[in-house]
Amino acid sequence: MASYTDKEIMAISAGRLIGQNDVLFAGTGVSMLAATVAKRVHAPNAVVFFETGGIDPSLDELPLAVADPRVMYGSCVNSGLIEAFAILGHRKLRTVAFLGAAQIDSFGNLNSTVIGDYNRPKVRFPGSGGGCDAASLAHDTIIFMQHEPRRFVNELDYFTSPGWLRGGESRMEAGYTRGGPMAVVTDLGVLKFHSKTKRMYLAECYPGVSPEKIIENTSFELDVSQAKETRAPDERELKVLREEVDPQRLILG
Amino acid sequence: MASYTDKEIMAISAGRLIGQNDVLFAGTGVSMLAATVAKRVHAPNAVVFFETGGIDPSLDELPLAVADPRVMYGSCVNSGLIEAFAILGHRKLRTVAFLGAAQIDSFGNLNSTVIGDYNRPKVRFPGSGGGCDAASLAHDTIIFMQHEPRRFVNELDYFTSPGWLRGGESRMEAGYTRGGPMAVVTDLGVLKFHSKTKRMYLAECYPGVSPEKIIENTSFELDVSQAKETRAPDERELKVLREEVDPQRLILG
Amino acid sequence: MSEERIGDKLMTAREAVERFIPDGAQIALGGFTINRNPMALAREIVRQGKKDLHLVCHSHGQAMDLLVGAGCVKRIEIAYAGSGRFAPTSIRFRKAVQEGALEVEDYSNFQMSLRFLGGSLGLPFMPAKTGFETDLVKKQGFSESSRTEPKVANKKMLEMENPFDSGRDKVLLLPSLTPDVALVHAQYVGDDGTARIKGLTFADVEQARAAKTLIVSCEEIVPAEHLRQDPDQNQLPHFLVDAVVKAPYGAHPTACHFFYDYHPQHLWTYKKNAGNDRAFMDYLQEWVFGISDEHDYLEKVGISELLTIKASRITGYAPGLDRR
Amino acid sequence: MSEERIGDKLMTAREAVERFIPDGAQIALGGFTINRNPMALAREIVRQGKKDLHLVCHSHGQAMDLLVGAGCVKRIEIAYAGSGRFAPTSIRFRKAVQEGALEVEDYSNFQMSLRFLGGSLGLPFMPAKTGFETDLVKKQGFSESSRTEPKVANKKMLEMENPFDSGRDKVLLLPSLTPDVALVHAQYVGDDGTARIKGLTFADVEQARAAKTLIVSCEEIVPAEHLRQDPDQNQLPHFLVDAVVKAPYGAHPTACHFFYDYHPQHLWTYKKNAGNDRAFMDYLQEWVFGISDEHDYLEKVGISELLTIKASRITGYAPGLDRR
Repeated sequence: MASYTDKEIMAISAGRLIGQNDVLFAGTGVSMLAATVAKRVHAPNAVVFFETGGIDPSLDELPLAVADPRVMYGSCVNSGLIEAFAILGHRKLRTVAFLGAAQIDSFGNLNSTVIGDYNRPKVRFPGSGGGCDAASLAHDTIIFMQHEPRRFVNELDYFTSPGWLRGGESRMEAGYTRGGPMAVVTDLGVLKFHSKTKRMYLAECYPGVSPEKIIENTSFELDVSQAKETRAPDERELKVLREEVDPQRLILG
Repeated sequence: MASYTDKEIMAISAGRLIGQNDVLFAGTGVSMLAATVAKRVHAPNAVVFFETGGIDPSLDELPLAVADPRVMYGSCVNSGLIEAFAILGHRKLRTVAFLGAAQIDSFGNLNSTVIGDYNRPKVRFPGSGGGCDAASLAHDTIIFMQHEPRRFVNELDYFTSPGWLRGGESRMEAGYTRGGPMAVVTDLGVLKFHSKTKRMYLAECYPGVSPEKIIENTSFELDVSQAKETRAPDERELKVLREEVDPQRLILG
Repeated sequence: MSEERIGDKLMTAREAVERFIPDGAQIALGGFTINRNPMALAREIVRQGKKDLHLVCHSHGQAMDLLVGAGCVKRIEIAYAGSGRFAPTSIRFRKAVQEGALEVEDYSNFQMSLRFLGGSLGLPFMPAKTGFETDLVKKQGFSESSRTEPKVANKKMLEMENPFDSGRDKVLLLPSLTPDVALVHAQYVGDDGTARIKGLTFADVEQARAAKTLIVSCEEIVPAEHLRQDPDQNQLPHFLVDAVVKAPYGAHPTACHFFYDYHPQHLWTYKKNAGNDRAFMDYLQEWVFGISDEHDYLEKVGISELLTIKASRITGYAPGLDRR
Repeated sequence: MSEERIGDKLMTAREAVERFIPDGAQIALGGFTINRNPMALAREIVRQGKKDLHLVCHSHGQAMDLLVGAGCVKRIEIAYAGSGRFAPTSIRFRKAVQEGALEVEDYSNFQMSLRFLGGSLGLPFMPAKTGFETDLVKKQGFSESSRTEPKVANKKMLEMENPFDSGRDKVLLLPSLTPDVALVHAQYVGDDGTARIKGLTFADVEQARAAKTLIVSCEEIVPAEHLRQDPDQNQLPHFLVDAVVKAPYGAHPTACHFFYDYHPQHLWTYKKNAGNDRAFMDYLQEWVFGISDEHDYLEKVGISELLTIKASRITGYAPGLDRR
């Protein structure tokens, strides 16, 4: 059984969640890897596009930011920001957005803005960028997180991007027309959301990771009763990731 | 003294009203002639643009509609409708819009929609098109009319495009941020608007036209006390109009 | 690059209209008065006798007038009905309105463009600063009962104070448009389905993105690689395009920049016949019903006439075309 | 064609900043994180020691962080402060916020883009459907007193029922932005002053059209006739452009599509120095204050380094560039 790093299994697990004709809204870092490997391994007809407007580029070389000129080469359309966000929320498209954040709560709401008081924060992060828009408008979102207690929190320091809000139907009542997180992919496993309560639960543990370990790294109560073991990344998935998607290991490190 | 037709003196009189760095929003027909001759004779730095988005085209051949491909050749920018209307209302531009209409009232409000009842009209006209937008957003408008009593009316059958509304400050109070008609150019003379009351008055009669003739052709009361005689079109203005602007007499007829 | 190929999206005008345009559909017509109207698709809609259509246009010409004249249209939201010098007011439209045979709601061009923009951005309405206190605001063309139908906005437009201004600044709010179908004629479509319009785009891009179904007729289908060498110039990504119809001269008798000019001779012919019902029926029989597809249509127009309107690849129009 | 020639609009970066950027100006920065930032103009603003600037950006990078780091900025409305891998969070921005030395108001990218679009269309606000009940709506960065200043919206944003919907559909209303100055770096400007941006335009076109004063720095000034052979590709008409600054490599160390890539070596150097105040002062002295103009700056970067980031005319970036 091939060996693999955290980032590799995260990118590959997320990639497996992608449908054939999905339109993948890629961010930077691991989410860029996940979108590209998903396309190359699982869903050749999936289209990768970036919030900056680069749609379905060739990705011969890996972009290191959504504004990397590499998102503009071989694309079918180079549009502006506004057109890209219009596509993200377009009612006839199954758009799947990849997001990262500093903190996540039990309903998949995210914080990418500050730790501490907003007006005089202990730590300042970059902010929403297109995160809040993706979380608001995409058909589905997949969230990447390092699985640590300080990141899986009971209460966010700042509520930047909407998951299922307060659970139940609260998202739709708040004014959103669709969307909500489909899964959280971490370095320990994959978590999903209960269809009714919309509370996070453990869906998969990576090989060698126990549900207890995941509970230890989660500040809020976590239902682990349905946890299965993730199928390890296979040769082909790893080969595509390492040789085609990120040969320079710019993101894989 | 050269002879000239109604359309020729209308185009030339309007052309004389144009400032050096004006941005001219041209419509079809006589207004197209006026914008082009103004540029060629009076204001070489003036820029002609069309509501369809063709900006500063070469106009080697005369467009017969604002969507004529001739508005797209040699232009500095070919944009969309929305960008063109944004330029029309742009606060840093002295845009002058040329408009035509079926009816005009004493405050320069226009009707280009129907004669009779809107829901079952005796006569249906094309409608606002960009007329209402130009009358709402341009820095100034110049209106072309055939001078007849059924066109210069006390009350419009339908109020399509805003002039000075009910006179005085009523235009600004209604929500408009600038603009209002500067002049009405007809086949008999040129009319302007009183700076305070904003009511139309006779500014110029064409050579050989008496103020009485103009009063006869105007259904509402008209102050003719300040009327002067228009300087007849000179050789150069006519030469440019006939040989350069509309050699095929497509609009001059 | 996705392996996306145009595949089953490529179809005839007949199939596209059959599959995607039911009676009563709300349709946005691309183009503007005498330029880049989706005429081949409009002719096919007439041939199939579609009924009760709800057209939404800014400034429209030939395609709109043909559909109204052939009795396909029940209701229209429009800013300007005309074809420049060839029809100061669209002839069949004017007749239908004066005979009370057509529900009409008037807006301005900027208002209609903003309504399409709002629909393309997923926004329920758009603010506007044009038309305060005019009859565009005060008078209603649609009946109260039409206002209850799904694709008809429950209010024509509203006026509102600007909440970000302490003074008396006002705005109008316009309901966004999300048409069932948008018909766009483009110069090029890649063999992955991506479309490139050359010359003025009018509001075609907003209409196309606002629509549920997008049908693109085009002059040429070219290798996607060619269009991807300059993606800045492509406006409609393949995953938004539902059907592609190859239709050279598909905008005739309106113009298509860099391909052909508008056709004065045909536009005058149309004007001559559209004036009375009998003559117009003959026109429809001769140029629409009596013709099975676009090839017959072009045979009928004739190569010599088509050559007179052949556009220069440099100017984009037919230099020296006799337009009297 | 107007006889309009660029004439007195063509000037040095020094003159453009002196004439058009007073202390306290509200400035929209073109570009996005590590792409097409108006760096030459930003360096000149720092050199002239401008103060109390009010920046409005969606996702910004080098130019924003340089201006904040040099103490030019009092207040910023922003969606994302970072430079991709080279600065997950912009370093001087982060320091200034954590030290309470900068007023910050957070929005999302789509919200800021819509605010620029509203300003470019002459609309007082724009609706949005992103961020309901988040802290972007509920928490305020600007003080009540700042909210009374002319260029600061009196409210951050508002929530409102959608009047065109019978149900409980809601929208947020965002105040439009009409910046005093927009700084845009474009590949080409014609000798009539018209600008053409190649590659992604981000929100530069909306920012440029929303602004009162538009300063365009560019890689090349080309004959207007060349740009007018394909006007579809030109975004900014000459009468909207107030000043043109010829600035080859004017976006360095960020990328400029088809001209040069982002410069990893310089971005890592910036990251190394920006971490502490002393080192950052040295960086400013070495790369901004100690340099009189852009030619000295490029001499200092050095031709061999510039060659490593030379972009291919085909791909638009530097193939095989070592970006670790």
